[in-house]
Amino acid sequence: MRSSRGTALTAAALCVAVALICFVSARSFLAMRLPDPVAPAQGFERYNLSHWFPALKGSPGDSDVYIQDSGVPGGTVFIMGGTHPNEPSGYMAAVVYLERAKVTKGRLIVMPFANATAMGHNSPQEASPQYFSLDVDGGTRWFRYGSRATNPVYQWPAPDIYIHAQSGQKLDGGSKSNLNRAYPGVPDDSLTQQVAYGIIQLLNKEKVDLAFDLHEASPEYPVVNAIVAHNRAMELAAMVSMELEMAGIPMRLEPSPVNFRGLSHREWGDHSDALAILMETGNPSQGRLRGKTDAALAVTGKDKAYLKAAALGRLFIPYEGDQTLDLRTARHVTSMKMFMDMLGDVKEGGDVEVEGIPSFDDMMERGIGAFLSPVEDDRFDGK
Amino acid sequence: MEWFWPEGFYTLLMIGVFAFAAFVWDMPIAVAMAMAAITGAIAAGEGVPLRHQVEGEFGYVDTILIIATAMVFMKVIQRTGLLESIAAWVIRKFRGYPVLLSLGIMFIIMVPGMITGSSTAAVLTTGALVAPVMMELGVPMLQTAAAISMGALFGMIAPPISIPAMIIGAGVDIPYVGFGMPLLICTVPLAVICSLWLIYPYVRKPRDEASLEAQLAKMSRVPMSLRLFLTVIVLVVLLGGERTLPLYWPSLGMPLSFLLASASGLLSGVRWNPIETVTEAIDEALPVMGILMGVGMFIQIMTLTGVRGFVVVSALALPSWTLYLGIAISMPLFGAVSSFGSASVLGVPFLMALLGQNEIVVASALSLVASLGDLMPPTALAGIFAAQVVGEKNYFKVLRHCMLPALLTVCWGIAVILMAKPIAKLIF
Amino acid sequence: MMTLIYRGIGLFVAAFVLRCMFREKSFWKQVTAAMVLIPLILRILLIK
Amino acid sequence: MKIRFSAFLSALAIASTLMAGVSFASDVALTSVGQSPDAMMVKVVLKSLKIVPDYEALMKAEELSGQKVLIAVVGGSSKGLGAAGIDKDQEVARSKALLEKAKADNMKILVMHVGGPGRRGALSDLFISAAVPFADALIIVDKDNTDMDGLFSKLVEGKSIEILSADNVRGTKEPLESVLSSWGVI
Repeated sequence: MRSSRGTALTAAALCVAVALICFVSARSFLAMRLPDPVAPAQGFERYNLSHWFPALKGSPGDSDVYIQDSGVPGGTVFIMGGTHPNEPSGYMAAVVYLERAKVTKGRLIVMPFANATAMGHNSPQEASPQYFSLDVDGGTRWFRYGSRATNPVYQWPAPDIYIHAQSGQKLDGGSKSNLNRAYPGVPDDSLTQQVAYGIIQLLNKEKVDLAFDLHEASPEYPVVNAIVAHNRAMELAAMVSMELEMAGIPMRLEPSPVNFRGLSHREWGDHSDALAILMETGNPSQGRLRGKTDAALAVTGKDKAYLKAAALGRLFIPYEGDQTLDLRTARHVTSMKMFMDMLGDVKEGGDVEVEGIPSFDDMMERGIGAFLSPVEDDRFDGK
Repeated sequence: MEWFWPEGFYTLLMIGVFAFAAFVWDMPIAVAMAMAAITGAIAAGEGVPLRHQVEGEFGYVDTILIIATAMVFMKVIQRTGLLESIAAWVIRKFRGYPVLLSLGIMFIIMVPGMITGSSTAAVLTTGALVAPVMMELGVPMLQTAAAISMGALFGMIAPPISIPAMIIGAGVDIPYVGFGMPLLICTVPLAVICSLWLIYPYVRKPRDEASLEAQLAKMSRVPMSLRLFLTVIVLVVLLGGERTLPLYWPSLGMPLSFLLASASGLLSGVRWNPIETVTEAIDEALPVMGILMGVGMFIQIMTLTGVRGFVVVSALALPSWTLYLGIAISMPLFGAVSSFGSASVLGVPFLMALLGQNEIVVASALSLVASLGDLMPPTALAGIFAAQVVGEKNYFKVLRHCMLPALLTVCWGIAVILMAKPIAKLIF
Repeated sequence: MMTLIYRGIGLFVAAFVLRCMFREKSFWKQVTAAMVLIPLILRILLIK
Repeated sequence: MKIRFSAFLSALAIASTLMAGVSFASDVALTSVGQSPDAMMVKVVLKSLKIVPDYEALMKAEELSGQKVLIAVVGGSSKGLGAAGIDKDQEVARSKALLEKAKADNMKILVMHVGGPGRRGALSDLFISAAVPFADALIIVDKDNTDMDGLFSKLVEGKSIEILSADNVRGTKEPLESVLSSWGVI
């Protein structure tokens, strides 16, 4: 082997090989930037984030926002998924509301894929699947499984150190492309900071009363199956946490730390009138202990490495062999419904009534796919 | 057995193919890693997952730009004659104070690592700068390389910038704040001991002054001038400005700073050929750049096939009394793939296993242990470059001299973890 | 702006990697250079 | 006479309303010992009993001003301590000072642990050991599992205190109501 000689000819041949590999992999990478089609329920109107922050117009971060106004005076609730597109139950819960909700009092704003460019790529060395699919009535729905970070091609290079503009807090440079470290945002900085800024504008201009940022966390992370509440939202969150406990879907309540800046539950509450809530469910497909990584893991959460880790007492969720996307999404959906039901009790005139949302048991029994509509999806013709 | 199969088998297969390709077929390490990754994927029924292979490489795309541009910078200061002149000047100045000289050399080696968070940067910049000085002072070649490797590791972990500590912190949502003192406690004692161990015994001995002086005169044939120093001054201003005045200084990043500093070498007054210099620099950097690409593929396929989870959970499954043994062994070993990879893949779960201690102190100590990965073949970023800098072809000879300091580093890392609570009480 | 500069740096490095690849006498070392070229090209083109 | 009697009656009505109003606002002081959000849940339960307590997670001894009952909800949360910017020793010191002042003022002290077995462990146990010895009454959620090791029973040994249990936080309404009415604040 050592004797293999290299010549200009072999170099030229390698150039062709490099070109071929680049071409094939580029097709796969670029295809992921096509958005996931959704079927909003009747009454939703589509906007873009640039509606509230025009500088984003035409940029790849100009995420879709849907508003349904019941016409009956009441409060305004904001549901945001897709801060971290490698945490699928967050955006799937937002999509369930988008496709099922019938608002009968107040207004509902849904932003299913908050960090739009993060949806369109995967983080290196995570071996994440690019897509996962769900069975729906009369077909299959495909969703992308993205990355925790904004696509680096839109804010390259990352700085060595990320300094949070408002506090001077230092984080590793990669955190600059983490939307949930970027609030309250900076209008003339990188894309992530601009998106964060746009979201704060939305919360303020739409006078949002209650705002959700939906996440997932690794099962070995201490804040999982949890509600993190801003101090102003604490009483409402305590009421909901007790209700959830009664319903047998416990979500631990955690206060939003004051000294850790840039996170939604902190900065939304500090920079708008919204009661800010962040929720986490347990997602084995993003955890560090996970075994074989594929689309099935994202959907079922079945993993033998986690089973062993659970036996070792390393996990912060009860894990008996799986943690389905149905369960994780149902947790978010049900918790949000309880929040909305009780919002009027703590905020006068803040009532928001939403019908058509499936119950926890329904979602567990029939799967969340049963509550999504079939759509035209030209990304997967024939599949 | 149920736990072992099939991921344990894939693990052995990937390591086996790598070792076979690297040592029997004598392939470049980069190619051996790529082959191991492809074999692992095929065995696990994934075919040749081109998307994953290429995606894995992107984990280090910024790192290879830093390495390439840092190497260009090094070649420029070599070509202009600056390196040798400085070396001669330092020897003349501090010849009479061996302890100070030893500590000073160690500190100089550490500085670039401290400000860039990269051991490679330390080896390639000031490491290369002091290597001829040390050898001229009588430090044997291998000890010189060992001292540079160790200094580079300690520099990488020492504050203000420690990327492994940042990576571990980010994994459990601890902001990179308050790490300064713990990282100093982790690194300073070791740096002092290593300099007194590897450098001092040799610089203390008297030498043939005439021969030394002749050598020094030869080394300093290019007269020291401000123009000659321009490259280093530009680099220090660019990197230093970004670190000390982060709010006002534009964030240029290391690759751009290295290139601008190199370009300023054109104004040094000494004639050198830019095209040939850069080609030579890239040619020397290519093996390491390639290794990082291979490592990227390897980690991605490990993750894809479940090998990563198998390795991590197996390490966590160690009985509690062997947890520390697990840290001491698995983190440096895994660091053979990459010390940053070790910090991320193993550092975070180990920190979680140790929650309840002071997290910042524990994360600092874990990052210290992870840094040893940069000595571990096949990648051995710090070690291989240090060997290259002193002109030693066989890295394993250097590694032998790093063994004891590395062992000491592991012991100190574990000791800091065990004493995390009292240390935290003392400093916070 | 910074992205443009860094694409330039990527191109600069890639060009020299290519030069080294053609001057390299060992085939497997040429392969190493090819492995480095792939991500550089995809990043310069802002594909990945 | 008739007029005077009705005047007396209305005065009485006004006075009692006023007094009721006063007791409404400040008969019960509520604090957290350990800064877990559990105290907030107890506040919600009290609300369902139509009691609005003086709630302050970081209540200091000097802030006690004539309330009749102090409810201390124990449970450690490192996030909560972090959010409050204090460490566990400062929290123990604050809690002890507060509880001692309440004792000295002849207030009744109700200690509650509502987090179940999940709110045990080294950090929480520290606060439990600090607060429970001051208790005139003790309510624990899921007592069988929470007090598995008998920590609570040991801390109240020798005192004539019955440990009241509830299935969950919401379920503490009943024992809470009976304790508070036996102390005359409902």
